[in-house]
Amino acid sequence: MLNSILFSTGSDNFIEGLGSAVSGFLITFVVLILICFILYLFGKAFHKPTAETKAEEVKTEEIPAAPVEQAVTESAATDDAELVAAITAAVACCLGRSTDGFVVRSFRRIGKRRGR
Amino acid sequence: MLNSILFSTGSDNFIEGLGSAVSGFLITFVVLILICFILYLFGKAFHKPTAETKAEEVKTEEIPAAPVEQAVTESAATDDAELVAAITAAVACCLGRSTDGFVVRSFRRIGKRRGR
Amino acid sequence: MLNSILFSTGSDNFIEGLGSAVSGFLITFVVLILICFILYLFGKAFHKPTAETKAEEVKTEEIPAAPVEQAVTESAATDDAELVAAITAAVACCLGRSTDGFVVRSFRRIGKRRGR
Amino acid sequence: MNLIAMDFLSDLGDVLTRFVTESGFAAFFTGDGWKNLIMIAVACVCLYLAIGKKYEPLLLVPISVGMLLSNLPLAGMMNEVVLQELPENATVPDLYNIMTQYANGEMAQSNGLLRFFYNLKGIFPSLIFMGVGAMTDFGPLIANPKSLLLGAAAQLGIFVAFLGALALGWAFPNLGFDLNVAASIGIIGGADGPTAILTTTRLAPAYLAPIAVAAYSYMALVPVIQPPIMKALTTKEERLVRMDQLRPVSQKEKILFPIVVTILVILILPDTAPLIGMLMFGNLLKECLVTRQLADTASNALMYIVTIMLGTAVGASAEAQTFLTAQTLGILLLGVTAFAVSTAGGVLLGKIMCKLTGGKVNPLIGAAGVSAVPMAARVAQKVGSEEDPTNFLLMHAMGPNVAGVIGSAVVAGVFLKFLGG
Amino acid sequence: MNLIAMDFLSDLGDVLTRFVTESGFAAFFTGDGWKNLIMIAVACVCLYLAIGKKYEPLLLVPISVGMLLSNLPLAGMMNEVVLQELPENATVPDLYNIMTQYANGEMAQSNGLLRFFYNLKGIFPSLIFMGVGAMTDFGPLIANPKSLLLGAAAQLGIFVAFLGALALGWAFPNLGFDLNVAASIGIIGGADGPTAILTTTRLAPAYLAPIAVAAYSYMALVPVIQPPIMKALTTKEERLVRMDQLRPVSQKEKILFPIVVTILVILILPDTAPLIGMLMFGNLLKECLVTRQLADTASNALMYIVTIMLGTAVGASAEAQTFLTAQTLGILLLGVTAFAVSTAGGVLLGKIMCKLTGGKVNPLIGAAGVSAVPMAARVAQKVGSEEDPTNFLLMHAMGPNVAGVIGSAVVAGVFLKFLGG
Amino acid sequence: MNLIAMDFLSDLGDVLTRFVTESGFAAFFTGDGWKNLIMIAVACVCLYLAIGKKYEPLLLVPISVGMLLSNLPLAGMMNEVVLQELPENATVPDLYNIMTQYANGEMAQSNGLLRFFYNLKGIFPSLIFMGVGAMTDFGPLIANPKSLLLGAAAQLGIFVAFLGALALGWAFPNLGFDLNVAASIGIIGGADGPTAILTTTRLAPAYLAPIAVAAYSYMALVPVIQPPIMKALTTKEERLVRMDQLRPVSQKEKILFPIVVTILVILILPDTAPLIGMLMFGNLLKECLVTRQLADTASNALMYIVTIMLGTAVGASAEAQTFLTAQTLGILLLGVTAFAVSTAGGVLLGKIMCKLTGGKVNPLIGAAGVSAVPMAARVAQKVGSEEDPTNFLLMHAMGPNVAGVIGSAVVAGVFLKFLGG
Ligand code: NA
Ligand code: NA
Ligand code: NA
Repeated sequence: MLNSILFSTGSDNFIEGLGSAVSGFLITFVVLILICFILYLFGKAFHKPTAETKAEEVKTEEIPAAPVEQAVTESAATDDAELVAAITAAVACCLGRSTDGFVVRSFRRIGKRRGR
Repeated sequence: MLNSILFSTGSDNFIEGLGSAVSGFLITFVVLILICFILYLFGKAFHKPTAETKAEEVKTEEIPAAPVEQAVTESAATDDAELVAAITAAVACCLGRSTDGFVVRSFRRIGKRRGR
Repeated sequence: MLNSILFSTGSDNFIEGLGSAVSGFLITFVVLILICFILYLFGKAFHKPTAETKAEEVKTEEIPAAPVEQAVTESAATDDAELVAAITAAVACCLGRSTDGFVVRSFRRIGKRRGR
Repeated sequence: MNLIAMDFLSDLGDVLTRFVTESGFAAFFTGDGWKNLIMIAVACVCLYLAIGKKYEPLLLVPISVGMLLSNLPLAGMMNEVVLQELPENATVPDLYNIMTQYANGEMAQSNGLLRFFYNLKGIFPSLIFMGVGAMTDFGPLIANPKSLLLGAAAQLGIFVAFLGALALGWAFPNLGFDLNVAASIGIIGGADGPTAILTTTRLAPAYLAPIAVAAYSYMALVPVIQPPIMKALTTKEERLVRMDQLRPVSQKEKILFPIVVTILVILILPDTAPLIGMLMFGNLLKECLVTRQLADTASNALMYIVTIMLGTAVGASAEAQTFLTAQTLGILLLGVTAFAVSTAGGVLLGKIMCKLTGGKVNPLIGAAGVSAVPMAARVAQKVGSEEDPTNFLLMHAMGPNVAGVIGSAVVAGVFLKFLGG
Repeated sequence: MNLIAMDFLSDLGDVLTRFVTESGFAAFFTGDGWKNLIMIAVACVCLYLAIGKKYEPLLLVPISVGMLLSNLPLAGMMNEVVLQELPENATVPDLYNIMTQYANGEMAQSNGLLRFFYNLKGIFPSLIFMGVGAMTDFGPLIANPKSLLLGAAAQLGIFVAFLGALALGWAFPNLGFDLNVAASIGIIGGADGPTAILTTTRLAPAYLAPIAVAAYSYMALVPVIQPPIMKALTTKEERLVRMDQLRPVSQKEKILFPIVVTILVILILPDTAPLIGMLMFGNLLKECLVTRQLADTASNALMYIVTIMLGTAVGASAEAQTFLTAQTLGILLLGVTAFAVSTAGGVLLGKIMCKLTGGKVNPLIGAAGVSAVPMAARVAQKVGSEEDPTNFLLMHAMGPNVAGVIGSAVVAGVFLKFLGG
Repeated sequence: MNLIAMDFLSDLGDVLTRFVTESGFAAFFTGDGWKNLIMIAVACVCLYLAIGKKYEPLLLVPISVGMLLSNLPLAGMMNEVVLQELPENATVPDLYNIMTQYANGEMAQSNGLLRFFYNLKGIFPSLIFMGVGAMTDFGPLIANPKSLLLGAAAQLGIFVAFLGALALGWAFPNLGFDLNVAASIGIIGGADGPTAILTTTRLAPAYLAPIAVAAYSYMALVPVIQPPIMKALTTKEERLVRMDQLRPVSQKEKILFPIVVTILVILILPDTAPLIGMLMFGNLLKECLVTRQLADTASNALMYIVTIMLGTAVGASAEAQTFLTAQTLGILLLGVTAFAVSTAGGVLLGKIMCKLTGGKVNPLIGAAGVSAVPMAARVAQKVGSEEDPTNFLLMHAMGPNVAGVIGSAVVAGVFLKFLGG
């Protein structure tokens, strides 16, 4: 009886599935860790300015304008999430309430993204 | 001769067609009357507030804002026809002329609807 | 040797191609000259008013409004090129510089047309 | 080298000769080529009507251009797909290979662009109806359900033209107006382009072009065809009738309406599904307020893409041999009859309703039941305001107007059911 | 003439009889027709969830309408293409002729509209993913690569539900939950519609409708399903953790990111190409800043056209015989399990990361790793702000959130590879 | 239970082994796999040109991504449709069954997404040309018909490159540059993407990718390639020529123009129909002013959807075995020659016209005859303003510029006619 259960198609499937699941989860982690690793390289390659060098640059190259501009472009062109967060934060701060209620208005705007 | 005309394919078609036409017209009426009937039920189910109850509601629930909002949404979001009618009416009233000439401008806007 | 080169497929192709190229170029000219000819007829048929008649019309029919309107429609509805040329010209005149630098901004706008 | 020069010159000569003998001009003088010349003229007339006279240009411009392109000899815009030739004594594996090539698009080059569109004609009317639904406000109909009776009465012309076509077919058997063709002709009276095209596609595809041209032309002529009939059938008093203001319609009703109509109508007449189902789907996308992007797309990008493709495909199907015939004349004649009778049907029921309600219904709004949204409703408004400029019938006429769309879709479903489309 | 009158009356009678016996109502009473009635009710419930409860309406409205239309008896919206009948003793040339007719669209009329869409279901998820990519900002992920670990951990539910389905299949062999079906069920836990649909299309198309409905419904239920799990698994201190501000991300990085991810992930898992490749293509169109028009079209007109077609097609595939079964119950049960376990997976790894970084990671953002962009990130923000209204986790949660999209596409690739989709 | 554990571990091992050996990385080391690696590099270079250098990004970004995706090993984005296998001793009914399955989309899953697009490549250039027409203003050409001569002269490079390709094919028979390939290469000199793609699709589809890449790259390089040639061939006096203001053009002329050109050109050269017909159709939609919505859709949503699909399909057709060859070098070389000679052709006829009109034509506008709208016209403006900043040639150069589009479409028609495309 046990035999017939254990060696049915169902059990075969389960055992094979267990292998697939474990290795699949591993592979998923491997792939995402690889991307993670590459993004760390990105950070090193493209984001050298530390707090000190930045401070220096401010004096010499007037760089600070750039980040501001970039931030504006980002929030405007792509994801309103930052904007929403900022606004929500500001409003919530003022009123000392949960941000729950305020999200409604921004909801519709971001809602578009869910449209898959 | 008469026979050959009457019992040609043409006459057969015509007789069959007569049956189809009469029953088709009947069916069309039946279907649209059914929808009509359902819409009367709609009216009863969703449009209970009579003039009196409305007047009461105004005092208690501040409902009147809702209809206004709804009207705005409707005219804006859907069919400009109401708006056009209203504008045409207003302009025509002022000038005391036929509305014929004024329709032209609104024409283009509504014209879109004909684009099938 | 020469023979084998001359009478290879390559040479056959080249000779046939020469015929195609010469006649093709001729045909291209013929077709475009025909269109050119038709456009001259267009000019005669639709653009009768010469400078003098125009001057007269100005006084009698108040036509000048039409060309202005048309120019506006054209530049707005279709190709911004005219507008760009005008603006570029104006700006360049004022500053007495090459128009090179100014084109950049309009570039993006017209750039759309290249999107094939 | 002389030889090469001679070769070159002879090649050049050949090429130029081919150029002349294989041009479209030459084709006009071989066989039935002259008929194409007439068709080109017809296309130009249609273009003039569409652009100069503004007859439903959104459809008539593409239809005319399609007609023009498919009748320019040798242009090949309507070339059919030609499969690789079947070898003699071909075996099953040979054919399997041809199929594989076909499946991988290798024969697609032989396919004319307009043929590609034409082969999709079965799905286009539904997609256009979805877009129409996403632009239609059924509010005035929901507020005034009686409108539906007018929308039904104004389908009378369809059946009269259908019987007229059968009578013509009986009198002149050569016309070949059988039941299917007659139904397709009748549906012109529905004053609804996609409905006419879908019905004709299913029942009598050879008549697609003349029927579509007739349908859209007469739709554009509604302000010309209707007023005399409306005035002839009504008294001045009737035309002066003022109607009560429509009740407000809640969003809930507007959302339920397309769902209920879909279920009810398709259960009764399953063949209406491609029309009613998609019309109401589009309307639901609009009214439910949470799928605004889909409604926008359905009534803009998608509908206009389909309009371009369907229009050119319908026009391209206008072959001289089916278009330049007595049938086309018959179709034009029966089409205008259908419009006139439908108008009369609507107005007459309007008169009856006026009597029954004790003068609460202006019979002019019955004429709007022919569809042709929103043109017919505007005609009702205009004819009414000619008697009394302060009488605004537009919104009251929108009810029968949109009911007419449902009405003709129902008639199309009836025809498809009876005639097994 | 009596004869004619009799003919007419008998025709009329026939016609009206046909009308009644061939209506959809009659069909409910023959064979399994009553099941359609239940399916119509299910469709209406789904419509209510989509419109009344705003559960992912952009997909659920089309799915519901598709389900409704395909279950209205005899509507024929899902009719298959029927080739011309093969004559008896047909020869190869006979079949060649049938093929030619097919290639020229002559059988297209028999094709239901929704079947037409359904046959294209293989390409739609990729096109939607392109549009999603053109709307997604990977900036928060690039700024905080650790997010990817959370995006991986939150796929745990997929594998647990996969094993759960296999266990159910083992316990109840009649369910027929084999490896392919189990994988399709598991992928619901990816909280990503197009990924679920693509995987199911390839592995278990018969379950397309219940799996899509479950996936989108649970995505809409994220604000209900996740918070209790998030609170149960975290301490108040953890929920109060404030995270460092994200570093600015340059445009160059944003451009390189999709290119690098495309190459790397597809090299490792070629089967992810239709998802990852198109997601990153769409994102590149957006981020490269010189193809704004293409990004706009991909994320608007094209995506919504595809959404309408895919939605209705998926809904239309819901046949009573596969939908009204114990399997659907199992799918719904396993789907919610998958969501819950995925949430737990993300939160638990978040806790570990919180420990390892000495309290620099708020474990709540792990829950956002389930995808469901941007709903899950907003849930993380909300649960966090319930403890401390001045703690803004939204941008930090967007990292795991978009990582979850990549994560579930990777899992889909793994399943397609292992199970040979 | 030991047995189960062993089973599990062995399964796990198998799975991980498969994962490594079946990854794309492994494929680089088998057979010609390394060529894919080079193609990936080529795709990245193209992406750099498109994004970093802004070389026609609307086309080059999709082309590059298509090239990338189709060369990532095993990604299968270009997989062909595989019909169900033919059984041994298959009969006609067996094949009929396979056909039925195909017709109902059951094999569609085996179809790669980019293959799906690729199979439609025959209709895309026409659709893009319709959009281009809907954006083009032929006003400057109508006002100055002489422009057409310049538009004709600037096709010289096409024929020179065509002969150059044949000469190369004669010298190096291994290149396989026959008449069809030579014509496709020559058409690069038309400086018109859709024309080049349509011609190549019909005559030499294997060379689609290198020819499209060359055509769009050189179009982007117009501001680099043309000025030296323009300056070398003209004197300072010629470059200083000021031209009379263009006459105003009435809307009537703008409406008649596309109709007349359609009829005339397609009658003379029927093979130009898919290009000239659709270009002029698009233009008519724009100029007739009553089909604004159709013109908008044709030049926005529809054109960009098609651009995405055509671009990726063209890029995906870049297989290592045809791309990484001496032919591609030859194509690039002949392409730039074609551009240069076309520029010279335009300028030289400009000089002749300058002489004949007594200095009323600035020869610089002849260079704009190569098409590459509106880039080449802007180059003419720029080179002219370098001599005299107050001399505005832009509108005068737009005439030859749009004439060049017609010119190269005519040449394409000539090639298709002569070579039987
Ligand atoms: Na009607
Ligand atoms: Na996920
Ligand atoms: Na050119």
